[in-house]
Amino acid sequence: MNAFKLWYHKLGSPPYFYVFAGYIQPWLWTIALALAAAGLYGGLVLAPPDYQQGDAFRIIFVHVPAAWMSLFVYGVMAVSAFIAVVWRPKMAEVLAMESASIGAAFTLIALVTGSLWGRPTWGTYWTWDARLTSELVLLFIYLGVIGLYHAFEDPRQGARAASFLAVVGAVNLPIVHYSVVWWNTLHQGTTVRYFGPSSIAPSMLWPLLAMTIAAKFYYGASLMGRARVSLLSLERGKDWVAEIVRKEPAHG
Amino acid sequence: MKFSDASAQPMIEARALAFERRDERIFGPLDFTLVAGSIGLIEGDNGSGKTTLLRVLAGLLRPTAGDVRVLGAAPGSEDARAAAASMGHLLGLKGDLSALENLRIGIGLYGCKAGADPHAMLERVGLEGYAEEPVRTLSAGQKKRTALARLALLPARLWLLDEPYANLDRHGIAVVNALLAAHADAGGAALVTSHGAVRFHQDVSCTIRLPA
Amino acid sequence: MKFSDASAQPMIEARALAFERRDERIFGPLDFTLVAGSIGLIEGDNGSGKTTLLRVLAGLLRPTAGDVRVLGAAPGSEDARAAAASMGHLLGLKGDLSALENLRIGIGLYGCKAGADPHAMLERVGLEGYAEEPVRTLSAGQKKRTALARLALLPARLWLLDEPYANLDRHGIAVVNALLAAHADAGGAALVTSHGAVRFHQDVSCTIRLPA
Amino acid sequence: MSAVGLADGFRAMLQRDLLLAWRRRGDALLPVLYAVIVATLFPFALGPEHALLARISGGVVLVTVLLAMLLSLDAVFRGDLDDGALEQMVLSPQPLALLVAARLLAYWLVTALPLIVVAPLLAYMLGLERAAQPVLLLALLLATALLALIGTVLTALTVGTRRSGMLLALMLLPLAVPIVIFAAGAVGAAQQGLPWVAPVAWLAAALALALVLAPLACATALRIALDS
Amino acid sequence: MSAVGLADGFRAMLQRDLLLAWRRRGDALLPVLYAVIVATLFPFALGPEHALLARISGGVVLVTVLLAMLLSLDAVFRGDLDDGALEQMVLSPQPLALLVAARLLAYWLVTALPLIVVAPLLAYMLGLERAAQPVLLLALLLATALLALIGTVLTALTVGTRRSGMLLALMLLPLAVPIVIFAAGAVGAAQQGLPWVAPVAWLAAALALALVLAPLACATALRIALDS
Amino acid sequence: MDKFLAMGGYADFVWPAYAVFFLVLAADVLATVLRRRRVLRELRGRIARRSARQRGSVSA
Ligand code: HEM
Ligand SMILES: Nc1ncnc2c1ncn2[C@@H]1O[C@H](COP(=O)(O)OP(=O)(O)OP(=O)(O)O)[C@@H](O)[C@H]1O
Ligand SMILES: Nc1ncnc2c1ncn2[C@@H]1O[C@H](COP(=O)(O)OP(=O)(O)OP(=O)(O)O)[C@@H](O)[C@H]1O
Ligand SMILES: [Mg+2]
Ligand SMILES: [Mg+2]
Repeated sequence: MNAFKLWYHKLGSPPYFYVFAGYIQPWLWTIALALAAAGLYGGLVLAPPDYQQGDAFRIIFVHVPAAWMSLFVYGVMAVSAFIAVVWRPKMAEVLAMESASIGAAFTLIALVTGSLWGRPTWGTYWTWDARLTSELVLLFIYLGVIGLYHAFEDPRQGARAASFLAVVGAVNLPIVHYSVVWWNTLHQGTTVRYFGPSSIAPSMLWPLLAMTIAAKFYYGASLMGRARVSLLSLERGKDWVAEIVRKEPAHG
Repeated sequence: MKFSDASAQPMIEARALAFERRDERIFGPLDFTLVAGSIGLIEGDNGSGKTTLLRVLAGLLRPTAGDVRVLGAAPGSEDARAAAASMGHLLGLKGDLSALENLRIGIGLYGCKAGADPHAMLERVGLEGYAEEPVRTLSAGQKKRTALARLALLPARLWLLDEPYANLDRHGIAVVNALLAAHADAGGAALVTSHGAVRFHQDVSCTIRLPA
Repeated sequence: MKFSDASAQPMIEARALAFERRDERIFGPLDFTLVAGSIGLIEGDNGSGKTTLLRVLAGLLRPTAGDVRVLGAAPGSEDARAAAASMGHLLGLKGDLSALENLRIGIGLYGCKAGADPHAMLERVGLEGYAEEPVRTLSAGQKKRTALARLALLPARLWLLDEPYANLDRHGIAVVNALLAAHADAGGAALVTSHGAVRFHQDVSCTIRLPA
Repeated sequence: MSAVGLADGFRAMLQRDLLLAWRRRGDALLPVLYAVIVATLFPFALGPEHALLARISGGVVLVTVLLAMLLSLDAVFRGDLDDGALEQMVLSPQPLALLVAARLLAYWLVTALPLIVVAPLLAYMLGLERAAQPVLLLALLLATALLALIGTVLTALTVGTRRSGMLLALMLLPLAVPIVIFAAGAVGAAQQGLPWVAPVAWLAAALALALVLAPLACATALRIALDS
Repeated sequence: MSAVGLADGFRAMLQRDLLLAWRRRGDALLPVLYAVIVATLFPFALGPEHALLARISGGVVLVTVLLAMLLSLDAVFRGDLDDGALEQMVLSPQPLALLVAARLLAYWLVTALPLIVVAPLLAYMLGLERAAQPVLLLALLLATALLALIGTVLTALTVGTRRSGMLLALMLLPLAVPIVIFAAGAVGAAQQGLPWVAPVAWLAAALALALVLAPLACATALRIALDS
Repeated sequence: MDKFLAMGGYADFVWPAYAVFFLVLAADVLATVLRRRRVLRELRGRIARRSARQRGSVSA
């Protein structure tokens, strides 16, 4: 408990976090790139074509990690947004707001790769299916949070307002998901089912896992980079920032 | 009466109060105390932060440094809000409602000083005959007078007034001064901004100068 | 220079000018002449019709009786509009644009006085360093100064100013007076409203008193 | 000095808003007219095929009514912000949530109620079955109240910003989707003669929750938004 | 003193409006988002039945785009009226019709163009046939311009009144119906593989007329509206 | 190699999907780098202005 408190207070202090993030960032990058390289090789070269879908299934190695990340990042964002609303530490605001942009990027990827995958498998880029629709709604929530953040002139005020929205949106997310499921069963739609995850062979599974973990590490790396910049701009009156700016090479 | 014991209670106490926006200093650090029965003047040039200071005291903005108490409570807390009333550059009047209706709304939200009457107050600020006119059709000075009448009806003990003299003619200025004097005599306190162009008639107990 | 022949040309001539709304007399009948190189003062209490008179002269309202000419043309006609510029209670600035951008728009619509420069003018009214700020973040007095700077850039020979002193500090008032003096010296004319609370520094050639 | 009671503040706000709406009663009719326009334009845009129109009538009326409400949502606090009345509300000794609740009630009465009154007529014009009409009315009642409650919270969040309009729409969409799904689900079920109680019950439950939480959330959001 | 040319005033106004739109680019996106929302909500309200959605897709997109424009029509002169800029325009030596034309062009560029860009995507999501897409685009181009021209004249007329919103909607409806009929007629014909040139030609003719007359009418209407 | 690029006839879908994945993430990284540069430039300007002001007020 005490160790946790110490850690919390240390990481909650912007100058300390800045240094810490700068320290772990290269490690995160290295792991992410290595895993991605392995996953790509395994997914694009080693794995045999699917007996039903041919080579189209290879989209899975980008689609599924992105889709999972879109939800995972939202979770992280919602937790730190909640902390930001209740206790107002600056670090929680920063992490929530920077997560939103990354999450939106993953959601966009999931949507686009999904619809690119849908064309060969379902015969259409878009259909009003439950999962597709709720992913679209998720993108709107992310965009709402980002938009609200930037709409305020004072970034801390914007962060507080947007965090509030992120928390409210988190409540909404399961509601959207299930309502969309029920909605589809209410009317008899022309929904196409996904193929079951059980049919995944080990030769496909390990590249998928590699890509998924790579995406998580990418998220960490990108978040650290973003948080560092955000801290510099938020704390621009403070001496530690002046110190860092003085040390930084002229166009870093 | 102004220097009786009961009224020497501090209405506002500010210690090292400062405000910065995006870490540019707007005003401060300021130290001052405003006691009951007295009138304070905030003087400063255009853009020196008078409006911002009043908004901090009202609790609309959070000071970035220092400490301030309004009747012992934090600005913007329920106790402080019950004790203070303010008038800003924007008067908060509804143009589509009549002057009288606007006063009634103010009373509904803030309550009414014992024995005060909206009709009589409109007459006192020189708006006889305008009680039923929509505020939108009043002239700039008449709107200001309506806002003053609303202020004077409320039970608030502390007034925060941003340029109460602007847009008023000589009679209007006299009205403001009379209202202020009566308020102080009754044990209230007021903080008034001014850039010194209009002569302030009254003995002012404290002057807060904001450098440009 | 003010009394040279060329500048004695009449800028505004009003004969039995009156305005009523819903057949209530707001002002008038008024007779006055404002010649080039001079400054006229419209004095009156709150609600006496000063703003209304200026709007009639600008051509926004149509007089209900009498006759008025602005540089020989009817108010609001193309010739009159080319010669006059006005500043009212509402300043007509765009809050989302910077002070400089607002000046540029004014120049685009009205043209620019020969040799006038927006940057220099902003400095002259005391807004160095605020040229790039969005007008919405300026203080009340700074907004007013921006509007004054815009006015002084235009080639208009006749200025119609509604309470130019309101919200300004001492330095701001001096700026207005300096701008007025320069304008009159260059052969222009101005009509300024006031309720007499602020001392008007200058020799005023004609005073129009509106009874309350 | 007479202290002011809680009921006073609520009553004063409600009275004020109703009075204002009455003074500008033309504006209050705008959403209704808007809904009428949409419902009128649809047959022109789709061709007067009766079966098709009847099939989509419930959904069209629902979407139209909710969008007409959206139209005026942006203005819930706009006027009060522009003329300084919102500050007066925030600074008054009354609990802000209470004043907001009054504002909300007035908003619903002025905007949604006329829409609900006119909706059956529109549905009839588009050919909705008689049997589904009561369900439509019920669904509208719940859905408009829910939308008003959720919408004002979001409006409050954007009150201090420059780009309120877009943001509002952006933030509201995800929250409006479930409302539309349940409301349309109920109407659709009624149209086909299926049981429609379940989706209505869900809406009612959500409404009960929102009635308690929304004014509080709204007050919080207003304070966040004004603090600049 | 350097006199100011006609082109200067037009350019200054256009620049100003585009700059303002850019500063508040969030707001400019509002109609687009609004259209996206409507198009997203429709499947929820009607059910995801592909054939039905495709059948009504053209009409829905058309009505949605035009309504999204209506949404912002009320604001064309509102801001300038509130902060006194409209008075400055009226009092400037420039011909008012010219300034109004610049205002109008900016309005169309900012509001309608993004809508037209996004419309094909919406139509695709709702399942409109590939073949009808160009016709939809053409119809939208003409219809939005026409609506903008007619709408601003009416907006100008109502600018000084208290009940502008309602009046606007009331007056615009009879004028919008023919536009929708012709535009939807063209799209519908294209969807069924029939010739669609005639309705488009009618729209184009009306547009040519409106281009000349609308700025003049608008300037006159503004003068009338301000004189109170 | 050609066979690999053809993706069994699904090249039109597979490669754009991968391209989107990497381009969007690259854009995310690039945005951060650019923002970092801008922030540092601004900070340098601020610091220069502030020290100039301090020097000015000392000499005055
Ligand atoms: C625009 C279209 C699509 C979108 C927005 C989308 C979205 C998603 C989302 C959000 C998930 C994560 C769900 C969760 O973990 O609960 C997911 C997982 C998945 N998607 Fe997609 N998807 C799309 C199209 C497709 C297509 C066409 C296929 C294949 C035919 C597909 C196959 C999968 C698979 C296999 C998973 C992982 C298995 C699972 O978690 O259940 N998706 N997708
Ligand atoms: N919302 C805002 N955002 C950024 N800066 C602001 C904002 N409001 C005010 N300022 C700046 O803060 C400073 C102080 O403004 P304030 O309105 O408090 O001045 P003031 O003393 O009331 O002046 P005046 O006499 O002109 O009313 C000004 O330089 C102004 O530009
Ligand atoms: N739009 C309007 N409709 C009806 N009456 C109006 C309108 N505008 C002004 N009035 C009335 O006309 C009279 C003159 O108003 P005006 O604004 O001209 O006064 P003013 O001399 O400018 O006063 P102030 O010094 O307060 O600005 C006032 O009694 C006012 O109530
Ligand atoms: Mg001020
Ligand atoms: Mg006036």
